[in-house]
Amino acid sequence: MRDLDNKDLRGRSLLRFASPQVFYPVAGLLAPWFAGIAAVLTVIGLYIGFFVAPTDFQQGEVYRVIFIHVPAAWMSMLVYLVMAFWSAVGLVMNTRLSFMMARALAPTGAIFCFIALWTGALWGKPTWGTYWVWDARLTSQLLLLFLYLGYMALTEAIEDARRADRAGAIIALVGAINVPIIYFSVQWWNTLHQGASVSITKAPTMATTMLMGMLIMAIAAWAYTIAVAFWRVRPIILERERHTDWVGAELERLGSR
Amino acid sequence: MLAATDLACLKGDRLLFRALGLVLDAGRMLRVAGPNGYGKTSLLRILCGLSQPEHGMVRWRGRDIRAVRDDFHAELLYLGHAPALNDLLTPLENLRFALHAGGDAVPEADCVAALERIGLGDQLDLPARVLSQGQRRRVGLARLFVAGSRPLWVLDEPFTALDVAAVADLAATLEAHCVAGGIVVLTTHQDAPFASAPDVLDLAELAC
Amino acid sequence: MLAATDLACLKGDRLLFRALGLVLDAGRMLRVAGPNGYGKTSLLRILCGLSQPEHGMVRWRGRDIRAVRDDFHAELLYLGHAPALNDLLTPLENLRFALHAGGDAVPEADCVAALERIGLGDQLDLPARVLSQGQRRRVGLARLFVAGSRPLWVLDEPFTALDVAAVADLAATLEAHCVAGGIVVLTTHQDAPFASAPDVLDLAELAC
Amino acid sequence: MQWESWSAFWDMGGAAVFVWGSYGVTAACIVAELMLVFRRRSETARRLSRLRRAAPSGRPAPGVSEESVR
Amino acid sequence: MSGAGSAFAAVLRRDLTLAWRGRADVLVTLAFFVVVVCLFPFGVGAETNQLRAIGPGVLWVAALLSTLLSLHRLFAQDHADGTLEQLLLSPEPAALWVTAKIVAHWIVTGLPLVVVAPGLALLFDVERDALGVLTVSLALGTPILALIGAIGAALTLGLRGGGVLLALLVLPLYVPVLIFGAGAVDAVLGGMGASAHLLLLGGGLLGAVALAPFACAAALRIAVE
Amino acid sequence: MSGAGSAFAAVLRRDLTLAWRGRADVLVTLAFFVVVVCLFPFGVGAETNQLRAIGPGVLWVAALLSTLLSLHRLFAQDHADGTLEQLLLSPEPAALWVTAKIVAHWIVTGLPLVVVAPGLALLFDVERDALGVLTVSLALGTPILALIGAIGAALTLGLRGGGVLLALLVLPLYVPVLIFGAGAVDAVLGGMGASAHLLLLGGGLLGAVALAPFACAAALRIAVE
Ligand code: HEM
Ligand SMILES: Nc1ncnc2c1ncn2[C@@H]1O[C@H](COP(=O)(O)OP(=O)(O)OP(=O)(O)O)[C@@H](O)[C@H]1O
Ligand SMILES: Nc1ncnc2c1ncn2[C@@H]1O[C@H](COP(=O)(O)OP(=O)(O)OP(=O)(O)O)[C@@H](O)[C@H]1O
Ligand SMILES: [Mg+2]
Ligand SMILES: [Mg+2]
Repeated sequence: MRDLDNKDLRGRSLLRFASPQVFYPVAGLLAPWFAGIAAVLTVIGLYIGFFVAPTDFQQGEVYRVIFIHVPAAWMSMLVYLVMAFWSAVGLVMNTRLSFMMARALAPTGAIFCFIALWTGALWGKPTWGTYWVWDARLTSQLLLLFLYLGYMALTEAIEDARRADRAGAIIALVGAINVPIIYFSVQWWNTLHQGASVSITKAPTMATTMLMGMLIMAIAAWAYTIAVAFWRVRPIILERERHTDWVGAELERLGSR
Repeated sequence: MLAATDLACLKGDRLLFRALGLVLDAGRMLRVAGPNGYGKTSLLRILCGLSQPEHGMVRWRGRDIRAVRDDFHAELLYLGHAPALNDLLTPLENLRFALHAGGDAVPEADCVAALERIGLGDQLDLPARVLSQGQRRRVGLARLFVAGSRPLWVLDEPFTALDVAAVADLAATLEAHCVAGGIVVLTTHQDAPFASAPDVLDLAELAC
Repeated sequence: MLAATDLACLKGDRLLFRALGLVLDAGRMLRVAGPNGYGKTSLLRILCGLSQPEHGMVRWRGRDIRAVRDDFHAELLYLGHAPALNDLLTPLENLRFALHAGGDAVPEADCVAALERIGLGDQLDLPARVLSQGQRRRVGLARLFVAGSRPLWVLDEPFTALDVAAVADLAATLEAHCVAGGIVVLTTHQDAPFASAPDVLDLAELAC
Repeated sequence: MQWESWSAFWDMGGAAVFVWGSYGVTAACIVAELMLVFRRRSETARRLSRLRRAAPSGRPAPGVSEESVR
Repeated sequence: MSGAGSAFAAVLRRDLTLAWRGRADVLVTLAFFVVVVCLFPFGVGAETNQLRAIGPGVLWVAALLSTLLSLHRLFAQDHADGTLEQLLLSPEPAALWVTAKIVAHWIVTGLPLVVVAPGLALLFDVERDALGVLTVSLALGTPILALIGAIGAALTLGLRGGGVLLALLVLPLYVPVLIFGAGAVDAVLGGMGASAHLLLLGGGLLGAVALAPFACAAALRIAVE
Repeated sequence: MSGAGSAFAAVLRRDLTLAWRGRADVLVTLAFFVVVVCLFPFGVGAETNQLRAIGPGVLWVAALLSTLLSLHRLFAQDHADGTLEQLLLSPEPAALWVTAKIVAHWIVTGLPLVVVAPGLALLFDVERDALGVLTVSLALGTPILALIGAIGAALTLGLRGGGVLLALLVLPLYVPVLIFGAGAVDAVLGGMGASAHLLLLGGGLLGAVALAPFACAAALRIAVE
């Protein structure tokens, strides 16, 4: 069985990276760099957020939650789309690595989703006077969390990895079709009693520093997601390819360290 | 007509077999042998296309079965461990459904004849729930007596729970099918009373 | 010790047997024979007290089993068609549970030994769901190798799905149990390799 | 610089609970995630090496030829 | 061979026979619906105004829950006894007989709800004008629920805790249906006309009919592997 | 023989192991509870005052439904694989291990609900004072639900459509629990103190513990015959 590696993926094309064997070391190499970028940008972003950006004249200091709230919310939506993308690629092209990527991304997406909800709830208390309202945006974020949890619960519940991959891919795609539907339906449902809408406007200079901080934090979140996904996909690859020779060699290398 | 090349089957951490190849032409009967847990059922399911091998390929009339799935299935009859019996339906209804759903439109009279042939004449109107173990198996096997048009039979332990007379009858039927140009792949731990011993593929020899 | 008098079993409209009597003393083995659907399973379940006969009575050590249910069950080991296996638990956990729930406190080591004895040494840590058909049956049969204290074994087709080696081993175990003064009641359609043929109760002769 | 003193910084204009509650939980989530990721990595390596040692390289394929079954 | 459609007809006929044979089943999904609806006043108190306000919503939620509850049986039996395996070995397209199963399921569990819903709405003192829209919205919405739910049922087939895992998977997907369905009734009560909501539900139904059977068939192939 | 109690311990340990093994299960009943609660606002609209009024009732109804939903699995697996037969052939009193099964089931499905309920109540903006009573009422009420439900589960075992037939059987019995449970919270909110309600729930629990296991054991004997 050691000799069951797919020989047909040895070509020089880009598809080469779709081979777990090729991708494994690449991921190991790149992950620390992305982690480093994430760390540096977070420090810069937080510095801007706490020490450069001014106090908001309406909300006071609470608004500083924005520097994690918004990047987390963006990331949570983006990650789901990326997962769905990889799932589709996996189903259509039958590449094992894409399923693995999708599964490696899911927990991070769910965590960002939770962070967005949590920070939003804490932000809501001083600004709206309550932790939760059934506002359209909040609600669709909550449903997104359920989609993530459903995906993870399903893939965990199926023990055979290949089955789990494909089943997860189906639910990720069905969910992705539904995300926009959910978003608009929720908005429609709750336009009448839209909760307090908050404007964060002040002098333009301040808006720019704030925007800067937010964007830098958003990029940091991107880099963090990529790093963690790479780190997480590596053991998954080992697990799946454990019968091949190269994994044997890799395990010996890990063991001797 | 049925050929498998270089099959490998991995279950969890256990590699059941690898580099398994076989070629079966019209008129052959193959008995897959081996102790419990050596992968007979797993092999049969791979041959039917119900599960995917870790490596290798199954061909029917020279074409990959994944590519010609529907055509292949139109020529295949698989009976597994589970009898595919609904407990609320009668044997007759169960058989008729199995045939129609498989795309064979068989007249009612033929279904009744097949069931009577296999010894369920008295149980035609009972719900399958109350049948005895052996009677349940027989309902599934009744398909062998109507689906004459399908050349490839894949049977997982067809003799289980049958009484002595039924075992002999079934063995004769399988041999007749091969004589008529069909192919039979089966597993069994019992010594079935075949007139001429079938080919044997012993998984114990292949085990990794 | 086990005696049945004048048993009758009615299923729906069908009277399977009547006026069935039997007496089994220590050291006897009884094979209940008969074609499919003649009431072997039904008889066994009546003997265990799992279902009630239409007529007649079963006695254990001279007392009606309905009156001394708990004492009777403490001396009885019944293995039916269903293997009493939870798919999520490992064979070891399944066996330990079956023993403890039955009131036998058996040390872990004995359970492991029994499972290794019956050929599941490599499957101790797998969930039962992934076991092969024969391996599933073996988990249930492993109880025979620990519950030495129970004199009465009632086994419904214990040889089903077992490979040839396991069948021979099991047959030897059953005979050893009888030699040690136990009682075995079993059904089977296969020719089991017993050294001395057991008593036979043929339901075909009794059929109404 | 926005803050008169460190205590003012920690007080966040009275919204300390909310701001630090957000940042704290976020940090906790990230730390927990990283810990889980790395633990999973070492566990996988250990488990797989154990498996490989238990079942060293399989016998060479017995090479069932097509004829052996025909 | 009798051409495509033989499997569709065979499955549809069989599933309806089965429902009829296990007659209690039909009554019982319905009964669940009725009981859930009747339970609410006990939970939230029996004030008429409040009940009238929440009436259509409660009916819709109850319809959704009873659809959900009956779903795990859609493929479970066939999976356990090996019928599913046989169906997947049929030469006919899987999406076809999957559709037949869903249609049969809806006829047995969805249709009765649609029929009794107006009656129950009267218990909550919902206005007469809204009853028609309530019925139409349920008639359009419950098939969508069945179609989406079938995907979930196929995905969770044979998994322990499947019944409730199923709930987790499909409930987020059910929310839009619920919003438009209950929204349609509210819109009528608010004097706005429900045609937009109903059109959206109709569109959703078409989309679900077109896509769900394929997703479901793919999921079933995975489940038996 | 290790004396009475061996079966109790064995069953309890096994069922908890099983729950842990199928870990998703524990989370997933909980998830169902959460999802049902969150669904309500979509059905009835998101007006804060209205939600606050129906909040405790909705939580109780949701707890009841998720208990119900998880119940059909209480004996089903053991029945299908023959374990139940073996347990009934055990020389130890059946009521004993039946109790063990119910206790394990409540620990796995009921306890988590009790723990998260206060958090969910916040989504409905329920007042702080009422949270404690809500939790206590659920802690007393959900075991009653499990005990009564177990009888239903045993009675409907192996029947087609059992899951929903079960619902039909036990829901009427659940109504009093629901009334006192939700009533306790309302009483606090109305400033009346909830001790009377809670005492009644406690009495109900004692009664159920004393009687249900025997009924359940008898029903199981019938089911396997
Ligand atoms: C649990 C509560 C909350 C959740 C789930 C939540 C969710 C989200 C999401 C998903 C986004 C990104 C949407 C987009 O870019 O289109 C977002 C952005 C934002 N949220 Fe929240 N939010 C919550 C509470 C709050 C609160 C209380 C405030 C302020 C009072 C707030 C202020 C903002 C702002 C200013 C943005 C950026 C707007 C933009 O980029 O368009 N959020 N939130
Ligand atoms: N996840 C897993 N890890 C290790 N071994 C596994 C796993 N899943 C299945 N197996 C093993 O794979 C084998 C499957 O065998 P299969 O059912 O094909 O056997 P079989 O030859 O049909 O046996 P039987 O004669 O008992 O029916 C069993 O030995 C089983 O223990
Ligand atoms: N309601 C009913 N009406 C008529 N016959 C029935 C009814 N219920 C059961 N039977 C018959 O009773 C018999 C039950 O047989 P039982 O299961 O005891 O047979 P068995 O000897 O164990 O057979 P096998 O060898 O197949 O296991 C079957 O022939 C069945 O058809
Ligand atoms: Mg097998
Ligand atoms: Mg029998």
